[in-house]
Amino acid sequence: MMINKDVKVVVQGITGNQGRFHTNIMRRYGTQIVAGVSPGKGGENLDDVPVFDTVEEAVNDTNANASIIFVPAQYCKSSIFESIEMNLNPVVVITEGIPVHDTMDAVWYANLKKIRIIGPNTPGVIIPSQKIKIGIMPDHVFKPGNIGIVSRSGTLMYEIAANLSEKGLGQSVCIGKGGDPITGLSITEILKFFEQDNDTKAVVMVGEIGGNEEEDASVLIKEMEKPVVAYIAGKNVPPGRRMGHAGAIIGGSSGGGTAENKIKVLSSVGVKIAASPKDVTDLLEEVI
Amino acid sequence: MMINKDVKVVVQGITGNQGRFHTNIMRRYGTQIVAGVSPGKGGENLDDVPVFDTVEEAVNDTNANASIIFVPAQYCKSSIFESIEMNLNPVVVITEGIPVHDTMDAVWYANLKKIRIIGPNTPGVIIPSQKIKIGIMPDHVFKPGNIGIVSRSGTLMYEIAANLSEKGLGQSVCIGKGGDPITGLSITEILKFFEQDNDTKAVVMVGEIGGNEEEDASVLIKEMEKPVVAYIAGKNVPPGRRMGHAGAIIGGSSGGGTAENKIKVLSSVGVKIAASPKDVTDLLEEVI
Amino acid sequence: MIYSLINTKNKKLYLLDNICHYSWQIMRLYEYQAKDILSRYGIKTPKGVVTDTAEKIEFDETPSVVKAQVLVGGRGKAGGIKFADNNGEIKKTVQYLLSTSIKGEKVKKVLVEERLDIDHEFYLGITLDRDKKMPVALASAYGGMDIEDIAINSPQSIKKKYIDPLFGFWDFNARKIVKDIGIKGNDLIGVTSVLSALYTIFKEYDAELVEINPFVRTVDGRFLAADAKILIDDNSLFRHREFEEQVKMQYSDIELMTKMKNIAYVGLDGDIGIIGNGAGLVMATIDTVNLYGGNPANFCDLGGGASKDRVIDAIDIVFSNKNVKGVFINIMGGITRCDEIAKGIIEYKNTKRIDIPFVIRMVGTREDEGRKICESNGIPVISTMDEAAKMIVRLVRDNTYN
Amino acid sequence: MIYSLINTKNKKLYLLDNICHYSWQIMRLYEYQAKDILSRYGIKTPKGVVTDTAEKIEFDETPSVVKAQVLVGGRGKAGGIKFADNNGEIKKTVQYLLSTSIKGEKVKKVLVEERLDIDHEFYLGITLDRDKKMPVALASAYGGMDIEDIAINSPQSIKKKYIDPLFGFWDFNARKIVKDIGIKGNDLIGVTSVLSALYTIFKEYDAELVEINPFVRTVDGRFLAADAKILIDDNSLFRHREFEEQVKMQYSDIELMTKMKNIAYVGLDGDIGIIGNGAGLVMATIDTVNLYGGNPANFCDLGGGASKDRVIDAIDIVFSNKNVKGVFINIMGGITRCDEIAKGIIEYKNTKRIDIPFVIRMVGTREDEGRKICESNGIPVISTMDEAAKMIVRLVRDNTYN
Repeated sequence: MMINKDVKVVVQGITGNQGRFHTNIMRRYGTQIVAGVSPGKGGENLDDVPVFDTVEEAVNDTNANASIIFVPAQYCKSSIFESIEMNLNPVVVITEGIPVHDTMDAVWYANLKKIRIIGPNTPGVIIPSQKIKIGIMPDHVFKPGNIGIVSRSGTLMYEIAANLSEKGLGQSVCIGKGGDPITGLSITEILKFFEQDNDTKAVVMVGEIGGNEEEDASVLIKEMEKPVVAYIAGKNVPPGRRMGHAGAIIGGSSGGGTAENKIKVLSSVGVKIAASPKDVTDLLEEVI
Repeated sequence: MMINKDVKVVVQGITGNQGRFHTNIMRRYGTQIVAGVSPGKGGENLDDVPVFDTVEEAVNDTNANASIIFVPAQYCKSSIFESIEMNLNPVVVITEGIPVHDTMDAVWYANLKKIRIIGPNTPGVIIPSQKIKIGIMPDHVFKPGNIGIVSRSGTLMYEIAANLSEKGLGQSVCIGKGGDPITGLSITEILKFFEQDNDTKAVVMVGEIGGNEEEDASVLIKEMEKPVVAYIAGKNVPPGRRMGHAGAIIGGSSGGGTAENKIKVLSSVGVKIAASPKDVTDLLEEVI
Repeated sequence: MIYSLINTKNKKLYLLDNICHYSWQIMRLYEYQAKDILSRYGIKTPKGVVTDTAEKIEFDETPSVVKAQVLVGGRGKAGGIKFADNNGEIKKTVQYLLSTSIKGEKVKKVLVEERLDIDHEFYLGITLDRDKKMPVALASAYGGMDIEDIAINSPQSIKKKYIDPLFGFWDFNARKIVKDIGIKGNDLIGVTSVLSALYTIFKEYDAELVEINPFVRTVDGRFLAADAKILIDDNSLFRHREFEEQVKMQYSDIELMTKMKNIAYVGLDGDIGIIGNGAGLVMATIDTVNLYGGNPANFCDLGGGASKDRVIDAIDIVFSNKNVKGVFINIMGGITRCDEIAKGIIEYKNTKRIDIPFVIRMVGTREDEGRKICESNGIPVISTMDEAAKMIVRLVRDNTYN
Repeated sequence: MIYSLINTKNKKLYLLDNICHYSWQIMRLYEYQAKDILSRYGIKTPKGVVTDTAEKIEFDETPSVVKAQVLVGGRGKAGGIKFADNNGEIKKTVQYLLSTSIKGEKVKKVLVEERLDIDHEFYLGITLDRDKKMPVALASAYGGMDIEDIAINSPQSIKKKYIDPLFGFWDFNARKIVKDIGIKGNDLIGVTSVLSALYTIFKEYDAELVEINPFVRTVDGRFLAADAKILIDDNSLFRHREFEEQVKMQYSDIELMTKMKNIAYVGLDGDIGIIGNGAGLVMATIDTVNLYGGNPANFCDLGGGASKDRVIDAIDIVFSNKNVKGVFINIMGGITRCDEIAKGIIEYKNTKRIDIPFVIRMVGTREDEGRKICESNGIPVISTMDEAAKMIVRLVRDNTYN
């Protein structure tokens, strides 16, 4: 399983606005938030969650086994390393704007220690049937079911989940891969998980222009038994522009990284391509 | 085995005086020296040994699987890392005067990659029965037999080996631990090897003042089946002085690190203590 | 362009070079700045002076080369590099270049350097392979021309060494690829240390690219960085305060304004303003509007957790494009709260006159509160993206043909 | 002394402090130098000036403390730290200290600092645990006194955090032990960054020890390094050229001479000069001479691969001690070649008059050549250490009672 139902989460950066706000929403949804970490604020209680100065203390006191990070970008590398050192797994990094060198170092250290990083710049992960979310997604648009979603974009994941839920297509697990150019878990790794997950019958991949992860994933998809439906954002964006997400740089002359190329490669391995987010629902109904 | 009889050695720093001199002596003794490395000198031949610019090339061309390093202290850290990266094992570091931070980093990297470093500041290792030496010891004082020697001092190892050989007590494997304050293999690790080595019946430990390795080794010795005889140099050195070897700092008031303390601790676990290098032979004859 | 090297086999080209000047994420240093950094790390560069005026320039290393300091690519072909044989010519050339623009970029500084007697031109660089998530060192014996041209013309000539970021890049790693481009003997040691130094710069400056092209061997056997390029990750600028002012200079006013306000804005050719939260959602909104026959006028991403002030700024920016005939605001609340967005829209509406169609769709965190605020102020809220897209397309078309 | 902290349970004390002044391996910085480094890494130190003359000193932060800059330990108890309440007193105190010696060390510089209004004294340090082969961060709420006294009086107060050198020392690692000594809230963040900075210094300066003691909290809540100590690994000085001159000043003439020549020499109380190759062998030689009733006059290690010139220098140094009544040269050739040693002995013999007994024992690399050189010059070579030790003891005794 990507996340055990006994997951006990520590919130790094709990005393910030976003950290505190989403801690309460996650708890209300059902997630066990057992501790917060905020250097210098140790010993306090924030909305009944004990706050510690270090992750080590939080883990010793509460047996936390996963982490979600809201720490400002400048300090984030250190926070990720701190979680990895304490073997928290997964480490969900919400923060955006982390220097790419910092992310790179953290991802390699996580691989060395066999820890999964989700993000950075991710909405996180949600398992509707278990009422667990480690993330910032609006949970009411997600319903229990057997569709897995992996998305490079947060809001687009919500959009598509909302459409699915409305048509009675609930979700097993939804994972935001993170919008940064370098992230922890790749689309391929997440698809591998879905292929093995007993609760998942079909997968939605939400891609976008830039990078090669969708193309790379086609190698795995070719071997997968479960059907994959994809939506790729950015068909109507002119080449040579970069759209907000650092990940969304699109290619020029040779076609790599463009929506067109991604759609071509994915189609060639049997992926159904949705013309719009709404289309995803119809295509899914065809394949399951 | 500490070293396989098919060991193929690359000499890092082969074009220096010492590197070249000892390459020839090692070959004459019987060691397979298959390559030398000296940046900028690649493509040359030195006394029929091919010289390469990098260890990688040397390994690809010659299947070398161990390394001996004569590189000047300033460049040594890089040379050790180069050998480790190519999985050469063991890496015997002859060079003295390496900054202790460099050695520390190299030792930790070696541990991570499960590579054995012998030294730095070691005479190396010799297996008289196989006519293999990876080191700089005068080989004619060593004879085949079943006594293992581990020594913190190079010349004192030769001294004791010469005494043993003269009395017909040949050696299985002799290993210079290295005189620096931080080294790769510890006395305990080397004793562990001797305890398991079928060719070794008894062990001589040559210690000296400073550090706690001899004391630490007593924990293992207590459990060992093979007899251990020790000589500890520095009984007549006044406290608070440091004698050449960086490792040989001796303790003051509380007795740790002194010859007296080492002898006390070792005696308490059944080690026979020699009064002088010559005494070692007599004590060995008693225990085997 | 450098990214093209990473996967030449698949011909995956990212035209980074074309976009870095106005990109949101990468800051490019001027040649003279890059060379200054290089020489502080022990890499030899030609003797030279940088100036922003022709008045007082005294430079004795003639013959010289006079180079416009601009950030656009293809400077040489565009006339930004000139030769001069004496001090008079230098003055005249500097004056001329300072009065011109290269590909639309005003020349503010000029670098005057000794002209090198070149024996051979190499390429050396370190960049980030985002797909492999690791740095890669690149070297080629075919420097001088654009590296993307090398990648196309003689891809085999480009030697690569991937770098484990935890292990680092050691002299022996560098030596391997320096040797692979034909540098031998004593030169091997010197050039290896140049490539090693590039990696140190790459790490210490949070670079996306550190490149020497051409890296030249002169007729008398010296090795120098004849041109240099450094691209720095904008997100790391808190560690590199010395570039704070400069990064501002590299953006247009509108770009700077949006950047400062954490809004991502890119102008497009159409007439429907698009505002959303999250790059993916905004792109999907553009795609959907297109699907129903509309033409988006821009890409405008509020980012995560936008405040009402950021919403007001975004609407302002979108309206600054006079082609805009309607606006579609599409919000999927997660870290973004719908009530904040609604407050921004209402405040904008209450302070500025909006005489063109406005379609709002919002779902997610505090959706009910947001919807209430909009509706109580007479702005209807649509539930689905498709419905909303269709509506804005219809409204703008109706408006246009009215 | 710091090493005592690492294993207080076993009471393993290394009196590093006592020996570092004349050690072969570790260079100690003066307090003012250490503080200069600290402040360059963002650690606050008291306002102060360093001077080597009382003439022109102007220092306005009165009351002041005036501290002799010496490298011996126990400076405070030995009268090296004085107080002064006004400029006149400062001048007088500086003048006085510059005219004195502390524990035999001439005072060459004096540091004048603002006197701090101290609320509490802590201890912070990073050192090397040679047994565990890793750095260790140390902190205690009982600073000010000698750290070895803390280790004896309240060992539990010393908090330790071992550091994996590949992983490094992160703020969260530092935070843990800073918290353990009772620092909380906002102070926690500031003091954590001080301890992190100490590790950065420790790595960048190849230190064996970086220590702030006392690290004080003033009555008005500031944290400052009131005293500081940095010990640097001599072997790393090629990376720290700025200390090259200074390291020379820290040695006596004979120490410096031997050091420059790669000879390790320590004077002892006896009358038999001992020269050998390898610290272990020389110590064993001393032990063996003792065993047979002799009294060694020194420890003298030629190191590995000695040339004939080094041998000549070593004999010279040993003879510079007028108590020496005989010399025992014990060589086990490995990297050292017996022929080189023999050449040195012969050259010394041929140029200087040797009127006291001389016993040579040599075995190993080029033993036959060495033996031949000696014997052909009338110097017998003994085969075993024991035999040679007995002989030198007998010869010196005979000589003494003749």
